Order: sequence, then C-alpha cells, then structure tokens
Amino acid sequence: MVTTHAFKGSAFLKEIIADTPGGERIVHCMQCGSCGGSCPNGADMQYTPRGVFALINANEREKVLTSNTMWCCVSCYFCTTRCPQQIPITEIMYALKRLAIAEGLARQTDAPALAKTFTDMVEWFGRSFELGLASRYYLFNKPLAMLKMGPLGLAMFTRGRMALLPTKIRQVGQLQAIIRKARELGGAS
Amino acid sequence: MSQAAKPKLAIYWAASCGGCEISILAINEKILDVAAAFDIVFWPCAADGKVHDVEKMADGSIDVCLFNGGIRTSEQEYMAQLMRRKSKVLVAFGSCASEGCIPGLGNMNTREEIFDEVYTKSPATENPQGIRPQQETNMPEGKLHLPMFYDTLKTLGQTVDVDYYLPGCPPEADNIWKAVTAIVSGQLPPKGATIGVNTTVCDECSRKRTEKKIKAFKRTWEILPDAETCLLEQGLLCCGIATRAGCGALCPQVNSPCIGCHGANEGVEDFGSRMMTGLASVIDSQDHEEIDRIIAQGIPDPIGTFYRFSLASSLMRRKKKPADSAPASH
Amino acid sequence: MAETATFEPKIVGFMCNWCSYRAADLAGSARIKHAPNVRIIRVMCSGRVDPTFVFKAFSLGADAVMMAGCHPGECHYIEQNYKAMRRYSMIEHSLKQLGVEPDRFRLVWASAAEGQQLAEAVDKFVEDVRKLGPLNWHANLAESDERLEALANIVKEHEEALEVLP
Amino acid sequence: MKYAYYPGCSLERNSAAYDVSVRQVADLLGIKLVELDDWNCCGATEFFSQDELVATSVIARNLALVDSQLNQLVAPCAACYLNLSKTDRLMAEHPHMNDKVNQCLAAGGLNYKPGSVRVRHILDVIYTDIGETAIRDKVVRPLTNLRIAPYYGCQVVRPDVAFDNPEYPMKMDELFQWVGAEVVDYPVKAHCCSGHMTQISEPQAYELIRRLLASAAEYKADMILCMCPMCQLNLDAYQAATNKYFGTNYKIPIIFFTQLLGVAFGLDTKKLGFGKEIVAAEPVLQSKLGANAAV
Amino acid sequence: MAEKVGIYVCHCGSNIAGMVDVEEVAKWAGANIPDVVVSRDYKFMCSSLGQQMIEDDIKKEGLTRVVVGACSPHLHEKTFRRACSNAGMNPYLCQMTNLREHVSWVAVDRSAATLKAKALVSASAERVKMQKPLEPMSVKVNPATLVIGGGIAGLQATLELADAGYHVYLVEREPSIGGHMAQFDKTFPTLDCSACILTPKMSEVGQHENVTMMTYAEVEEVSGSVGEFTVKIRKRARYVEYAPCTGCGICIEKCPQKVVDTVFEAGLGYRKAIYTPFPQAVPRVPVIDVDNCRWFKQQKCKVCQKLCPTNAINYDQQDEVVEIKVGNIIAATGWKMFESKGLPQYGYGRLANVFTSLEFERLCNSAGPTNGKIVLRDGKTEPKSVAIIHCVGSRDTNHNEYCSGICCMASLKFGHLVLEKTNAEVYSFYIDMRANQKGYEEFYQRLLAEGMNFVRGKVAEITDAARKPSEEGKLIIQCEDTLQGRQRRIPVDMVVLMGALEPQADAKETGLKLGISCSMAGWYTERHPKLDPVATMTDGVFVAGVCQGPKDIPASVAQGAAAAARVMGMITKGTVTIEPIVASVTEEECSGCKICNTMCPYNAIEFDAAKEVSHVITALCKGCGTCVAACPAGAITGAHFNNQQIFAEIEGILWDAKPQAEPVSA
Repeated sequence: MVTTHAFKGSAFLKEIIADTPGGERIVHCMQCGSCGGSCPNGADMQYTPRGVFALINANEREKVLTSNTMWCCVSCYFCTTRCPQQIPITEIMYALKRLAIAEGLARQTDAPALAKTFTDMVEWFGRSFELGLASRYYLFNKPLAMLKMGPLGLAMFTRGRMALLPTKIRQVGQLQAIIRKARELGGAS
Repeated sequence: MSQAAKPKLAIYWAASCGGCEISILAINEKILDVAAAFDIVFWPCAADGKVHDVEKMADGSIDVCLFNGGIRTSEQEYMAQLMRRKSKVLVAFGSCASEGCIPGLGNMNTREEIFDEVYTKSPATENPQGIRPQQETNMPEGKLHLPMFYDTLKTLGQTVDVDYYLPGCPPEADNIWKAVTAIVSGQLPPKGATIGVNTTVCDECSRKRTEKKIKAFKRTWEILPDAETCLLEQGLLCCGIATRAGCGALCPQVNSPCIGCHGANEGVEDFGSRMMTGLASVIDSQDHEEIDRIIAQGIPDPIGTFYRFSLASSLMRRKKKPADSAPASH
Repeated sequence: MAETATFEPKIVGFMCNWCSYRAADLAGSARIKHAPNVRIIRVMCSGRVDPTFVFKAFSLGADAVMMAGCHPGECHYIEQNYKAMRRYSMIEHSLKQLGVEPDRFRLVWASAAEGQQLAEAVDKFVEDVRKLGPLNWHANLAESDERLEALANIVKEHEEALEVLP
Repeated sequence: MKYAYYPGCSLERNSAAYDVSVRQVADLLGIKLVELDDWNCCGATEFFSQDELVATSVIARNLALVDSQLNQLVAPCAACYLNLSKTDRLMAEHPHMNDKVNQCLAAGGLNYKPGSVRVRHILDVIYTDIGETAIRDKVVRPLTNLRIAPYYGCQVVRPDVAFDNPEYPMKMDELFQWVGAEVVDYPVKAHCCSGHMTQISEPQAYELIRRLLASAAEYKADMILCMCPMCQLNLDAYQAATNKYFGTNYKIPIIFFTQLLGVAFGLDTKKLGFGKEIVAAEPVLQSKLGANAAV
Repeated sequence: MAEKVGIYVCHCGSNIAGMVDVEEVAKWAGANIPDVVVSRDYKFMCSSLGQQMIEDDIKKEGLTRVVVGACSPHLHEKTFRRACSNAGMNPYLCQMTNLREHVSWVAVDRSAATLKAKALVSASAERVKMQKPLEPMSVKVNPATLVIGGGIAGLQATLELADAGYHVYLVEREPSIGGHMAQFDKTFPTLDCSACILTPKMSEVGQHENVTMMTYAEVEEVSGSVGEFTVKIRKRARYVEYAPCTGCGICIEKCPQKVVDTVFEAGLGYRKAIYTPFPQAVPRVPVIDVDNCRWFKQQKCKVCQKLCPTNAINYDQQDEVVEIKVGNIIAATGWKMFESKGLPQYGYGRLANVFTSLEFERLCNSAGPTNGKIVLRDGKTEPKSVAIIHCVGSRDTNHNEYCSGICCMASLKFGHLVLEKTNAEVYSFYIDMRANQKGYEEFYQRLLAEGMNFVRGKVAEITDAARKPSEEGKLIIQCEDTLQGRQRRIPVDMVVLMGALEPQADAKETGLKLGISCSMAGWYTERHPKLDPVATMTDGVFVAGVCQGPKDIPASVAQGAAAAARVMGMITKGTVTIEPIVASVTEEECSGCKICNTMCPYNAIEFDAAKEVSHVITALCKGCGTCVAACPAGAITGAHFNNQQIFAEIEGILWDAKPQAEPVSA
C-alpha cells in the first residue's frame, strides 16, 4: 500500500486550492500585505486579500464568503504580479466569487446580478448586448439608478455607441452545447 | 595429415541474406586451402547433402560448424539444435547469427504485422485472395506442416550454446581466414569470445578527431562531408565510436559513416546503448527542451540507427508487442 | 481491473550519492512515508547512469526505472547531471520507439535537502506506473505454446522420412 | 503579415472607434487582419465569477476557431486579450483542465491544442512586428505640441507579462515618441480605471477615475490614449459624473491610441471614429495641431 | 572460485526491526542467495559486539565478502569497513545496504518493507561478489594557501594562516582589499566605526611577511587537487609600477579627469582617472582607469607621469599571468547588491530620492561624498522624513526566495543614524523583524525607544502621484499596515531600499574553476549544512563569508577563521587520504575517439597523441563515473562502480522479477 503524505490544512483551504489553478501557492502566504497595499480598492475592503488568506487558513468559510473583499476586486492583477510568493490572488478572488454566488452568500453587492445578466446575454446571443444588459440589470436591480443613467445612455446612443438590437452569432447552438457540457462536467482544474 | 584425419566442416544458412556464404568464397584462392584442410560434410548452399545425412552422424562428429543467420522459424531452431549436437565447435558466423542483424529489425514488428506487409500491403504484392502461409494444411495424404514463423527473431547464441562469434555483415575475408587458421592450428581464444580486434573503428579511421561537441545531428544527404574531419564531428551519425574494429574503417574511408555492422566491442552488453550514451554525451546543450529537440530532429529512428545490426541481441530484443498479441496459451 | 488493484510495481531507482540518495536518506530520517516500490541503487553521480543499466533493469523485469540526481546547475561534480539529462532524453527517445510507455522512465531532480519532494516524486511515479500495469518484458519475448509443438512436428516428420528411406 | 483578428463585443458597437481605427492603421502598416468567423464573447470577467470551466470553454471556442493557417490572434480589447491568452496558458499548464475544456469543445465538434495560437495585443504587433523605422516612415502629420498621456490600464500588461513591463510599461510611450508627440511620463499609467465598478459601486469607481484624471491633468496632458474599451468608457463616459461627485472640472478627451496614430499617419479623423467620444477630442486636435488636424 | 559471503542484518533496536522482519530477511538470504555462508541478524550491528561478530566470522569462516544491512552508508560505512579491515579483509570488499532510512523509516506496511529489504540485501550480495580490493590513495599537502577575496572573511582567514606561520596568496579583484565593509559607516549593533576596525586588519595583511597580496587580480584557472593545486592568476595592468610607488598621491591629486565612482561611492561621488578606491586603500598603489584616462583615450595629458617623483607611472604595462602552487584554497568571494531597478514599483532610477542601501551607507559615511550629511539627491536638503523599505528583492520568489539576513539590522542602524544626524521621522516597513544574534534584539528595542516608526507590511509601491495636498511633492509609500489591517499612504522625503545580497555575477563561473557547486540561489554549497559549513564537496576547497550565503560581519569573520583552522589541520597532518574511486582506461580497447575528453570538468582525461589513446590522470579524477558511462567502446572502468558490479546489483535487486528461461525443446 502507498500512503501519500497528506496535506494538512483547513477544509476551506483545500477547497480553494482545488478550485483555483495554481491555488496551491496560497500556503506560502507570509502575510506581507503587498496585495492589500497594491489594491486600488484595498481601502474599502473588509479584509485585505492577506486577511482573507489568514481566514481561509483558519477555516473561517462563512466570514470570507459573506465579506465584500472579492467584490471589490477589479481584476487589475497588481496583487498577483507583486505577490512575492506568486500566489494567483486575482484567480483566488474569482474562486471566492464563484463560491459566494453558488451558495447565495454574496449579499453585499450587485456584482452577481450583473454577472448573471451579462452571461445570460452571451448565452442567448453569443455576444454581449449592452442595451439589453443595462436595461435588464438596472430594471431588476437598480430601477432608480436607471433614471440617472438615462442621459448617459442617450449620449452613447446618439454617438452610435449603443445598439438597439443584439448581434447573434451564427452557431449559437454550438456555443450553447459547449456551455451545457461545461456545466455538466462542472468545476475547474 | 592423412585424408582420413582431415577435420570435418559444416556450413549452414538460417535467417540471413546469403552474404555470409558469399563472403566465404571471397577468401578467393584460399578456399582451396580450406578444401584441402577440411572435409566439408554439409554445406547446402554449395554442396549436395541432406539433413538426414547430418542427423545420422554421430553427435560431436563435425569438428567445426560455421552457422550464419538468425533463428526466425522452428525449422531454423531445429537446425541450430541439430548442428550444435553434431559439432564440436559451433561458430556464429556473421552478424545475423551473432546479433540478429537486419532480419532482427523485424523484431520491431509482430509476425502478423510482417505477414500483413509481405502478403497484403507491400506495393509489389499481388494477392487478391489474401492467401497467407498456413502452419498446417490438411491434404488427402495427411497433415502437412510449414515451419512456424516466430514473432521474435533470436540469435544463434540465444538458441543454443555457441563457442565463437565472428562479427561482420558479412565477415571480412581476412578475419574468416584468421578464424579458420586459428581453428586448424588449435590456437583458440577462450570459449564465447568474438574473434577479432578488441577496439573500435575509430582506431582504424584516419580522419582527424578533436574533442566533440555537437549541436545538431545530420543525415548523410544533408551535408557534403569534409574528407579529412571525423564524420561524427560533422554531425553524421557515425557508429565507428562503438563498433568493433577489424574492417579497416572501410565506410568512413569513402565518406560514408560507419553503420555498425561489426557489432560491439568485447565485453559490451548492448551495442545500441553504447551509441546512445556516446552521442548523448557530446550534445552541446544544457537545456532539456533543446536536447530533446536535437535528438528528435537528428535521430528520427533511434532503434534503426543504434540497433541496425543488433536489435535481436540487445537487452530489450524487440519492440513491445501489443497487448492482444501476447502469447496465446492453449 | 482486479489485477491492477494488487499490482505492486517493481521500480529500480538510480540515485546519485550526493543529492538524491541523500534526499532519500533525509526522507527516512524525517520519517516521510512513501511507497516502498522504488529500490535504490547508489551511483556516485547521475552522470554514471549508463543506458545499459536502464535497459538491463527493464529486461530483467523492472516495471519502471527512475534516474535521480542533483538539480541542474547544482551537481556535486559541477555539471555531470547535464550529461545525465542528455542521456535521459536519448534513452527516453529510444524507449518510446520500443513501445515502452513514457511514464515508466522518469528523471527526477532532488537536492540533499528535498526529502519531501523526493518522497512525493516517488509516490507520484508509483501511482503513474500502477495505472499502466505490469511491464513484464520477458513475457513479451516468449513465443506462443505452438512453438514447441512445431519443433516436435519437425522431429516427427524427419523421423517418419527416415523410416521410408531405403 | 497576416493575423487572425478578434474584435470583441465592445469594438462592435460602443467602441467602434477602436475597431475602425485599428483596421485602418493596420491596413496602412501592412498588417493584414482576418476577422475570426463567428467569434463569440470572451465573457469579460463575468463568466469567471460563475463557473471557471464555462468561462474557459467559452473562450476556448474562439481559439479553436482560428484558421490553422494563422497561428496568431490579435485582440485589441484588454479583457479579450487577457482572457484568450490566459485560457491558452491555463490549458497548457494544467493538463486536467485541458482535458475538460476539450471535452466541452468536443460537444460543439471543436478541439483546441494549447500553444497552437499565440494571442497578441495590437500594440505589441505594431510596436514589435512593424517597428520604429517603418512607423516613422509613415508619419505625415507629426504630433508636435500635442501632450499625450499613454494609458495602459491593467489587463494588457498584467498578469502575464507578454511584451511590456507590468509595473511601468513603456511601449506606447515609445510609439508616440516615434510619431512626434510629447509623451507625458505620469505615474499612474498602468493603474486601474475601476473596471465594472461603474456598474456596481459608483463611489469606488469615481475615486479610481479621479486619480487617473488628476494625474494626467497634473502633468498637463492634452488627452489620454487608451488601449482598452472599458478604460475608454469609464474615463470618458463617467468623466462628467466624476466631476460632479468630486466637484472637479476635468475635461480631458479620452481616445484610443490607434485613432491618434491614424491622425499622425494622415488618415481622416471622421473615419477614425473621432466624434464618438463624449468629451470631444477634435477641438484639442485643432488647437494643438492647427489646420493640419483635419483633412 | 566462489566467494564466501557473510550477511549481517541489523535490528537497530526497533528502528529497523519494528517495520522489517529482520530474522526473516537474514534467514531468507542464507537460504536463497548463492555463495552466502553466514547470515545473521543482530540488535545493534554497529556496536562493538556487532563489529566483533563480523570480525570473528571473517577469521573463523573465512569470509571473503561482507554485506551489512543497516543504516545509510553515509553514517556507518567507515565503521564496518574498519571492522573488516581489522579482521584482515580489504575494506572495499564490504558493502552496506540501507534498510533504515530507505526502508523501515519510510514504510507503513511490514510485508512490503520486508520484501524491499530482501531486494536490497540481494542487490548488495550480488554486487559485493564482484567488488575488488582497493587501496586508499594518499597525497602530500603543500603548506601554502590561496585565499580568493579580500573582504573581511578573506582577510580574517589570511591573517589566521599567516600568523600561524603559513604562506598565503591573497587575490582581490578590486585595486584595494577591504571589500564591502570598507564602504560602511557604522556596524550594527555596537555602532563602532567600520573603518576603525577594518583598516588595521588591512594594513596588517598588507605588511605581513607571510602574505603575497595580489590586488586588481583574478583567478583564471585552477588545476590539480587537494594537497597540490596549480593556480593561474591574472594580475591586471595598473600602469603604476608597484615597487617604486610610495603612495604619495600626487598623481591622483593632479589628475585632471574626474570620473563618477560607481563602485566604492555607489555612484554618489567622484574619483580620478588614476585612483585608489579610498584613502586608506591597501596597497596604496593607484591604478589607471584606461576607459577614462586622457592619455589612453586621446594620447594627451601624461600629467601623472610628469609629476610622479619616483617614475612609477608606466603606460606600457601589460597584464601578467602568474602561476602559483598551493595545497588548499579558501573562496571568500563575497556578494553583490540587488539591482533595485528590478522592482519598478519602487521607482529607483525614476524617483530621485529613492536610494539604495549602499548609496545610503556612503551618504552616512563621514568620509563619503557628503562628509556624512544625510541629504537628498540635490546634495543640500535634509529630509524631514525617511522611509526604509525591507526585503527589496529578498523573500520574494520573483527575485530571490531567501532572506538576506542582514537587512533588518542594517535598517535599524540606518534608522539610528538618521535619528542621530537629523530631525527626520523614520519609518521602517518590514515583513518580519529578524534580530536573532547577540545584541540584535536589544538593538531593536533601542530603536523602538528612540522613536523609529515601525510599520508591518511589504510596501506595494512608491509613487509621486499625490491624492491630496499633504502628499504633494512627496514620495508616497503605499502599503498595507498589516497590524492594523488597513491600507496606508505615508508621504516621505527620502526612501532607502534595503536591497538583497546576491551572489557575485560570476559566482557560478568561479565555482566551476574551483570545482564547487552553487545552490539554486547561487551561493556556494558547503559540504554539510550543519556539521560542515566551511568545507565543500571538493577536498581542499573551503568557503568563507557571504559567498556561502548571506551573513553579517561577525559570522563572516568566524567562518573565515574556521576555514583557516581547517586548512591548518590539513597542513599539520601533512598528507591526505582520498577514496580510490577513480576511472581508468584500458588502453588496448581505446580507439581515441575523443568522446570522453569533454566529459570531465576536472580535466582529468588526457589524450596521448603519440599512442592515440586517452588516459585518466588519477590524481585529478573525482570518481563521478560520467566518462565510464560515456565510453562507446566500453574501454573505461570505474573503480568500485564498474559495470559488472552495477549489473550484478540490478540483477540482485530484481531477484523477484527475473524472467524464467524459455524451454529449449520439446
């Protein structure tokens, strides 16, 4: 029989590692804070990424997944390129977003709604459709803000920067088959 | 020496091209000396004689048997056993008997694959009914048998006990004469030895050699080799470094790289691995990917290159057979 | 397959005296448990590993062969592991043509401090070989049982022929 | 020089100025762009927030569609560029992922071998493949007197450093020095434009936009050059809102770098998509480049 | 004649016996391995009783070969070889097999462990039968020593040896000895003046009768081995004759050509085209920098030659290559500073008032370009606030994974100097404060008390992009204060980057010449990381100072002294024994193909042009066996690791996998 040296770590840590390509680097975090310092939205985060990693190590799943940290992430990748331990921090933020959405814990943000609206459009048409996206997203999520957005939308429209109808790709069925298969297989790495 | 006391000589031809038989004749007028010195009791290629004549001889009654060719069929295996039993000294004559040679390259395929090629696929084949040799055929007179064709060609030494090996494809006249005179005079090397020189072809090659560093291996058609410099240093896959000397470096002399027909040096267990290690050692790179590239591009057929003559006698002996062609147990 | 469930690969590991053999020592002193399938032969340097050793091991029944040495650039003998690397590539290239699966021959770098890494590499290797099943090279050389029958037939037919001879 | 071309959804409509200027500049420089037939959206950051396999498979469909004769795919949009190159890298580095993605592609009758398509950004192609001499040769209307702030944003230069420094990129700076502009070396040129924050958290977004505008203004830049539709949209369309939020009064035109390159090459400004921006750029061109500005 | 093999399987208390059925292994070996005449198991084979048992068996049973299955040969091979030797057997006919580290300690299943133990015992038994008696070799030790590098570690080693009465050749690349320590102002944690403690040592070395000092010189080639190395050294032309020069300095004073000094002054100050790196340089003989000298560039000037009172200037001087013979070598080649431009987010080279730590050393140094005044790049403004950034290029897998070890303390030293010399606020941005030597933690406490501000967090970026009026005109340090868990922006006037210590750019190349290897990071590898941190894997070559890994001055001095002590041990002993594991060529089989000649990094394989064969120079051979594996003719043999031995070992190790012979006939 063979025994492989089992990796000791919190269940949540293992979950994150399993869900993020390159995520195993997370164990090397030395809490230096170059991620939190680099983040354009770091000042607004409940926990900086460094803090999140400490919580992950401590198996504080709920605390992490209900926090606003990953929703502050704008995917600028400064943290990732600067991390002295080459932790794919932005990718881990995506993993946290996925978990939070999947479990309905993303309470502090409208980002999941935006993401859902966006990806629905892509699934239907194969391309994104801004007017549809904006109207659906604002209608369902921020009906008041929609009024505010009116003038800007108009300005965009008059400059020919917003289409009234979506563009649909020819082989949308093929794309949908791929997406169906991906959902069926599920997960990543 | 009285006529009756002349030692008895047998020569047999198994799986080989026949070049070895010709090489015996290529010792020219000395063949007369051979005829004078020996009583040739069995030589199917040149003299009439039947297997059952040999079968009737007393065991050990033939003094020397020069056996060329590898063992590919049950008949050849039977003959190898027979000649072994009847001979005092059994010589694996030439590359086929010693190390398998070109017929041994058939070990890169199975019997089925070989039959497919020969009886079906080869462009020169005209066989619309798809006839294949059958091991057994029922005739009114009874069952007829063809010898069984083996999946794996064996060398003579892998089949029966061999006393001496004579290298070369075919052996050089000089070396044959040396062997013959040694046997006649009774000045024999230790049993199991290969009769020949104990160094490699480079020793006899007059090309200029320096320390070797190779960035790319070349095929012969890719360059016009310089006549003075070591061919290997020019990138050609010259097997002279690992091949037993004795041929006078014939091929390199005419700008053609040695292909290794003389087999490995004494005491070396696997010719191909000597070539591999020698060539790998002088690759001029420390980058794994680049090394892989140099090897893959320069040596597209490593087995054919390194084991052209010796696959059957190498440690691995053949290509792995597909799982479904594993020996059937009845 | 029931067979592979109990299959324990026999693997020969050629390890250099200074790094990988010491890494294996360290794995021991640190009690890092790992698969017992790699049987180690100590050589002074990975540069000593002759292709003959590898072919010999396969032909004698090894299911896989591991070559291990110091990391490139860290050889105790300065640069000999690069020569090992070149030979590895050459052997790998030839084994491929002989139909031996690439996962049966592996080059591993382990410094004397990398007991854990070596143990992991061993476990991974054993796992990969286990998936392939036994290599059993000598079975690959055996002819079918008909061989003895065919030989017997020749003997019999010759005997019969001799009988009818005058 | 022939490349497959992936415009991306933004360039289809809201950033059409980028698309038309890329095509014209490319054409002029002898870069033949063959639009990828029936491409689909790269999913921006949104698919990755939901399901990684769906995200990579959707992206990989595009890679799989690249004509085998062309092994380079040019994407002007930063997000598309990152997503396409990231997917290729993930598939190459993680065999398991490669397996799964290819299983998904197979459901659509496609397959993709990682490494077979090299994803390039249009800036890289212009800078590296065309080079200084050829570009200087094409200048008919040097941008003398025009102070420009090259703005790189994030996803072209990070995280996979392809052709420029991820912290302090310089390639666009150099490119515009070649065409005679006064290039402003301001410190925030690779900082974030706030991405999709304009949609989900305005105060956060406005702050990030302000930092960029403030720095460009401090260095007295006449305009900011973008190479990403999202950056252009955020800085341009939300400039007024940002001004309102902070009580500032920035009025900096935000255009795509290919538009201005086109100007230097003497192309027609209207055809280059000028006029589609919210903060008008043409008056600045007129005042700085004089009568030369418009054809 | 068949050998008589004895097998000895050790229990090692329960260390082996707890996981391996040792009785079964011994019984099985006795019954199944050919030629085994004795097979025993015993509690502690390495005990005197265990050894005695082996000795007795050799004498009584006439054993010709011994296999001991116990722990790693690296631990007890010598023990059992000695036991065999005591009983009159050649020690190289004893083989150890590793049943503890490689079997019992790593296994979890008793039957699998026992099976593996059998395979290893079988392998050793088959191998030992093929082993040949060997005699260890002995070499005389030349009492002279080469020390490479004239920094503090090399100086210490030089003085220890020279004071003990042995001759030392000291080679230094720069025009003066002294190394980096000569550039420093104060030393932590005691704050004594670096020059005050270093320069006496320098002049002692310079005047020592047992020291041959070669500055402005580099080791070009090393051959030979422990006891007798031959070293070629290139002494670069200084264009100033050594003997007549009195070091009066007139030439320097009158030289019209000023040059920015990027070496000693780290780019902050000037020197002349003819110069000594600093006033207390040893030797005081200047060098002419031909790249900047007006005579060499334009064939004009000659001021130095005209004014030299002793006619020491010689523009025609040439490089000189000298050859020396030494018994041992100490490498003390030091380090170089991390190139701070590699971290563009810190703005070095772009933001004027970002300094490197070496620049800052020179700023603080009273003999430096500002006479010790801490000022901004403009040369006059005193900073009101200074930030010191730790771990620049250290503890960063994008650059150097290791901790440079000294920067925490150097930062505290800098903090102290700023506080002492200016009214500035000082901030230290650290990841972890590492102060683990004598007096270091106390020094940290002192700086806490002096009011240095400590912020725990790796700095994300340094920018001049102000976000509010208070930041304007400043350098803003943006980081996460990880203790508070919030992002901070701290405006300062001056930034000091504590760059990593890195291996010399040519460390690998020098290592190759000396036959020593480098770690992944590029530091020289010591023989054992704990128990032999001074020797290397190459006998007769020792390491001292930072070239072996980052360390502070006390540790460099200690290691320099330790290396000298090891060398003295070798010299006193007079001869060294070396393992007879060497290669040899069977000349009759060699065809002179020249494959092997490039294989040896020690140049131990020589081609004999007359005989057209290669042969191995035994004294140079280290026994790696690479040439043995390479020889396509099979003409090279490696003692103790020859083909027959390893083939036998392979056969033995696969005893349970071997093929059965195919039947010959019906």
